[in-house]
Amino acid sequence: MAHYMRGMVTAVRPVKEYVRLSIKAERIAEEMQPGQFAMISAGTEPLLPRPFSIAHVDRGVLSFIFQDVGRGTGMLASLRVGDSVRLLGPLGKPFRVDVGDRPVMVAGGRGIAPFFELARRLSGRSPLLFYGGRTQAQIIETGFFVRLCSEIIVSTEDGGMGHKGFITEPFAEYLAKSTPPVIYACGPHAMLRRVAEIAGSVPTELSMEARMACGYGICIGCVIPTGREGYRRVCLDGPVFSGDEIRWQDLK
Amino acid sequence: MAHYMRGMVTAVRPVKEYVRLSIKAERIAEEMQPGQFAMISAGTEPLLPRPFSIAHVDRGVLSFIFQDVGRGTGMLASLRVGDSVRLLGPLGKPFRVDVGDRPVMVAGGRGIAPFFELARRLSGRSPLLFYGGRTQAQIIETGFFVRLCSEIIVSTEDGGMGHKGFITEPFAEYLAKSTPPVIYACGPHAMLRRVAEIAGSVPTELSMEARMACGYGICIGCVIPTGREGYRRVCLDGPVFSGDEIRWQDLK
Amino acid sequence: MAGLEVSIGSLRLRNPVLLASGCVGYGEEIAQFVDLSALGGIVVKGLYMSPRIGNPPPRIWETPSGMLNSIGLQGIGIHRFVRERLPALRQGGATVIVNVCGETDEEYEQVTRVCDEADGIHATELNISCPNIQENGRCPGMSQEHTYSLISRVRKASSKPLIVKLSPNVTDVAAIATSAEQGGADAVSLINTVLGMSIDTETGETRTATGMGGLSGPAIRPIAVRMVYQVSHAVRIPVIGIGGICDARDAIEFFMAGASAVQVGTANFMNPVASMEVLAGIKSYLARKGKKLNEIIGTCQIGRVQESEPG
Amino acid sequence: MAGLEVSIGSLRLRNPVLLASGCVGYGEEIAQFVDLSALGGIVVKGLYMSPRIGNPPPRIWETPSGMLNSIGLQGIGIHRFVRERLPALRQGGATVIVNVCGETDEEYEQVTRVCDEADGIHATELNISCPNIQENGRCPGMSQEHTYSLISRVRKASSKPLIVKLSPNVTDVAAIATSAEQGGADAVSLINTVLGMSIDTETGETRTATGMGGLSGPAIRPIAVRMVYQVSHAVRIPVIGIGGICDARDAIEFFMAGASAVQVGTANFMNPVASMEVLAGIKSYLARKGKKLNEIIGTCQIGRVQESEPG
Ligand SMILES: Cc1cc2nc3c(=O)[nH]c(=O)nc-3n(C[C@H](O)[C@H](O)[C@H](O)COP(=O)(O)OP(=O)(O)OC[C@H]3O[C@@H](n4cnc5c(N)ncnc54)[C@H](O)[C@@H]3O)c2cc1C
Ligand SMILES: Cc1cc2nc3c(=O)[nH]c(=O)nc-3n(C[C@H](O)[C@H](O)[C@H](O)COP(=O)(O)OP(=O)(O)OC[C@H]3O[C@@H](n4cnc5c(N)ncnc54)[C@H](O)[C@@H]3O)c2cc1C
Ligand SMILES: Cc1cc2nc3c(=O)[nH]c(=O)nc-3n(C[C@H](O)[C@H](O)[C@H](O)COP(=O)(O)O)c2cc1C
Ligand SMILES: Cc1cc2nc3c(=O)[nH]c(=O)nc-3n(C[C@H](O)[C@H](O)[C@H](O)COP(=O)(O)O)c2cc1C
Ligand code: FES
Ligand code: FES
Repeated sequence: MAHYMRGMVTAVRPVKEYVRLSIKAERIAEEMQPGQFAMISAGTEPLLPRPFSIAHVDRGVLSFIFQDVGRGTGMLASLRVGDSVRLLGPLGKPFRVDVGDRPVMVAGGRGIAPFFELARRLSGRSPLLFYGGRTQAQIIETGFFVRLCSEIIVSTEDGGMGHKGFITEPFAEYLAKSTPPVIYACGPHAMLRRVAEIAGSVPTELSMEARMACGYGICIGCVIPTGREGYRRVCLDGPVFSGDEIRWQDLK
Repeated sequence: MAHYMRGMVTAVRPVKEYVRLSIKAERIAEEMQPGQFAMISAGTEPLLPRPFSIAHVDRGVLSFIFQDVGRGTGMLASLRVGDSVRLLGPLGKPFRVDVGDRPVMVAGGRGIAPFFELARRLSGRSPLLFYGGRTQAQIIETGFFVRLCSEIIVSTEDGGMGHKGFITEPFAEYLAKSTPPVIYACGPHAMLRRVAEIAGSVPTELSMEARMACGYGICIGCVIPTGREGYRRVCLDGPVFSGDEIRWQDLK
Repeated sequence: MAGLEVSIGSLRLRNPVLLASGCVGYGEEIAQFVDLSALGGIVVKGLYMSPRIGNPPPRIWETPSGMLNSIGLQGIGIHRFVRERLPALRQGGATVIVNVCGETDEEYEQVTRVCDEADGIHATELNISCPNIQENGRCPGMSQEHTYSLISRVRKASSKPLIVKLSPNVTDVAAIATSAEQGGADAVSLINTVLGMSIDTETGETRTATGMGGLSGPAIRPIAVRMVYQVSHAVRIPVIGIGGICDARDAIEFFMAGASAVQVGTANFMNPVASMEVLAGIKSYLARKGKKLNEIIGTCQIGRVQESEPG
Repeated sequence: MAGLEVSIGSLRLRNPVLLASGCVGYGEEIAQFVDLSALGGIVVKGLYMSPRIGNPPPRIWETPSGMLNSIGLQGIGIHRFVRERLPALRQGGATVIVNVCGETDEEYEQVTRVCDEADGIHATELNISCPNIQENGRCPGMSQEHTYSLISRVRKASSKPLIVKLSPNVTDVAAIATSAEQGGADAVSLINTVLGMSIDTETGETRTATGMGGLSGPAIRPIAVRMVYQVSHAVRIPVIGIGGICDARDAIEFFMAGASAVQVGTANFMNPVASMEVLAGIKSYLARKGKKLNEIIGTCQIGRVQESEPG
């Protein structure tokens, strides 16, 4: 059940290329499950709230990790401690967590966000994390994951940190030898598509993005093409989809 | 000559019912004359800048005294030190200052703003200040004026401070006995109209208000009805008008 | 609540605040936040006879104080709606209005007939104004003749109250409203979205996949208020105001312009409880002013026309 | 600057950025901030034969991302303009376009004749679209027939380039544009303001004294881009895009939609150097993309129509 409420900003700080924003919002924090997101508005401009994965939950405080790419994120980046924002959440279908051992998480850039809480829930199952970025500035400290994951593989396109190249390369190598119970992925659509291809018959749980207006299912604006049911809403039917549901060729 | 520039907020603080906002903007500060105003924008929302009398000028810093009455003033009230705003100024026709002794200033509420600098320029001439508000919360400390003015007469409608009633009452009493070289006034239109009536043949310099879009003469949106030339622009042909120019009966 | 009821033909709405079509789906999701039985009604997303897949994404783009959408009337079709979604709405005590679509006049009539027969549908709102469905954004609501003939035809197919939803993309909205009235409409609602377009200057692609989209939200409110004013001076049937309503003050603007009721659309995306806030705000406004709703309808005063330029 | 010139009939504009009528008076005040000779041109405030007092205040009201105005074409008349204001504009090296108004077709013709004879006026822009001047906001630009007959008549009165400024308050702007083209226009410019209204809910008074006003600013940009797209697909003459342009990206949207030039209006109120910023931004955009202006005009791509709903 989603809550529409005010939350108070408790911290805003730059984390490499991103901003980490923490907001006190107890009711949402209590009910949130990994993979879910919240819609955040900081004022009347921009008009529409913006969707962000809930990265961390700690004593009633939600943390988000986001990239400042435009008006809405710019507005959020300029918030200060004590400011009040409007939140709607938790929203969307979470990741399945009733899975076997050594599940794999693949994160691209800001796609790392939902894996903080997911890793915590999966920690008994020795998850692996594949984490890629364009440059090292896109790779957040992985200290948090070290105690929760059995392996962490990092890559950057320019080789500034970890493997040089796309994260899907070491991921493909790993998959050639192992069969995880499930593959979670969050990142750019091109990466997700590649993950789905590489996964073959291994179940995938892919966190998709789309421009959203409402975030809770009423505008049908955020659809992606799926095989079974045509256009489906990322906000309500997702954001987590199985890779084989998606008609990748029709996805922009 | 008006400048369009950025200025940095150096102070924001409540002053009774008002907010005092100080902005570093040297070029405007250097050229400003009493009675002039500036257009201020704090962001993209609201769309249009808002006009405010320049109250104080001190070492390159402009100070404004304003009432938070809506979106634009609300936005300005929430500024913080270090924020950057856009300014256009100094704008408009200033008060005449080449006048004889014991000129009179009549201020209503936030209409006190332009009289700080004016009093400074007139200080050799022993000006008088009539200053009225609805309640004492609308009467800013008059310490500043004490050293510059020969007399200060305060009134509040509820009698909480000074004379009980409208400021035009003690002003009318004074005028029955004395003939100042000029009467300056700034405040609500009803007050200005009454001042003009009481003034009779004494010259008046009335600072008028109108909703503005541009503030520098290009939209013809801010007009008031005048006798001689029909509709005239408050921003460029004013804000200071002589009382006998205005067609009060057509003024809303 | 005394003094808030509004009549649309034979239908008596509890109060003048409705949810606008396309902005609340079939009501399920918003029912988490809003007690539908406390509102004047819900107008569900536009329905054809058959299911429709809608337009490809991207479907939405935010514009200054507004948004463009090209949802394209994705929907489950009137029959599935009646079977699968109407029961929950009935159970929730909602006053249900179906937004009726058609590719042809016949289809409008067919959908209306189904509504007429279904218990729990209280009225229909004929969407003669959706800019997404026909070439170059054209729709029946762009012509007086087509509006009149379509409404006359549909009118015969239904004994339930018939609302006609007008397009703003016309030269003379009051004339179209008059045609709708003459055709037998019990009320008109306006405005639907304004046709718009936006382009990504990096790629040259339009921001919605179909090129044009419908503009909604606060940006269009002044247009909507103007049209409600014009229409309410041209027709005798009730006018329902729509367009950028976010709070009670916005709604009251529409009442003063001549609307008897309002619909809240895009605001639901920004604030799921917007409609409840609008309703509560109307009540406190009326209490503060000591007035009944019908005492403020159409009361706006034009400033001082006597002095103005010709026209 | 190579690659930025634009031809409007026989007139060659230095570059595609003009100042919009009514948003810069007669150019004097903005010349403090902007070098008029560096812009494509200035369209001065609409002029009739005689001076006009304009509408009573209040004349303006801010709306979400826009503003309403009911200035009512206050102006000094074409003769005084030529005598008193044109000399300074000529001296400043500005390309001057006069926005021509008329209460009757004859007056439009008369004003145009005066412009035709005055040195230093480079072109006229026929304001067939001002919503303030005729009953209920109607204007010649609301009818194809009237547009055609008026333009044909005025065309004969002038050998200078003739731009026709279109109203957005119509069902089919492309049809009106076609009539203007057939009547002999060298270019069309669009959009003029969208008719709107706003009401003070405390007093019941309309926010502008005349009731309705013209809506301008970013709020209407998506409407303007859409209309430019429609018109540029319907006519062969150049299209000048207007509506909510605040920065270079906004201008480029219009070029991609099919405009050959743009006018900056309301943005001058927010930022006196907006037009210069637009021009500088266009130059750097073109440099970054390695393109000439005419290589981006009309290049917008509709997403993926093949999959879309009918229409
Ligand atoms: C379920 C979900 C979870 C998300 N989680 C995160 C997160 O944890 N961290 C993070 O940094 N971002 C996340 N995003 C993306 C984030 O919502 C967008 O970056 C943000 O909405 C952009 O807003 P803006 O106003 O700053 O950008 P705008 O000014 O609106 O646009 C800037 C650019 O971003 C693109 N854009 C706009 N909205 C979206 C969108 N919803 N998705 C993708 N691109 C968009 C635009 O096309 C444009 O090119 C998530 C998106 C979704 C749908
Ligand atoms: C030359 C000039 C100098 C001014 N100096 C000062 C000053 O020193 N201190 C101060 O507090 N105010 C001053 N004002 C008034 C100030 O500009 C308005 O209060 C402000 O623009 C309101 O903006 P807003 O967005 O907060 O209000 P809005 O949300 O726009 O409106 C709130 C209310 O204020 C009214 N209003 C809006 N604009 C104006 C306006 N320009 N004039 C009068 N009423 C308006 C509206 O009708 C509405 O009722 C001055 C105005 C002018 C023209
Ligand atoms: C995403 C979206 C979908 C819409 N779908 C419909 C629809 O199916 N039928 C209809 O008549 N109007 C539809 N509309 C128009 C709205 O009902 C309303 O008339 C318009 O958006 C203006 O109101 P608003 O500004 O409050 O949203 C839709 C609007 C939006 C934003
Ligand atoms: C205050 C004001 C006055 C205007 N006066 C005129 C006019 O005299 N003639 C005309 O053709 N258009 C006039 N317009 C319309 C503008 O030229 C322009 O077409 C419209 O405002 C849309 O552009 P914008 O959003 O950039 O302002 C006026 C607009 C405003 C805001
Ligand atoms: S964002 Fe509105 S349905 Fe998903
Ligand atoms: S505010 Fe534009 S002319 Fe005065």
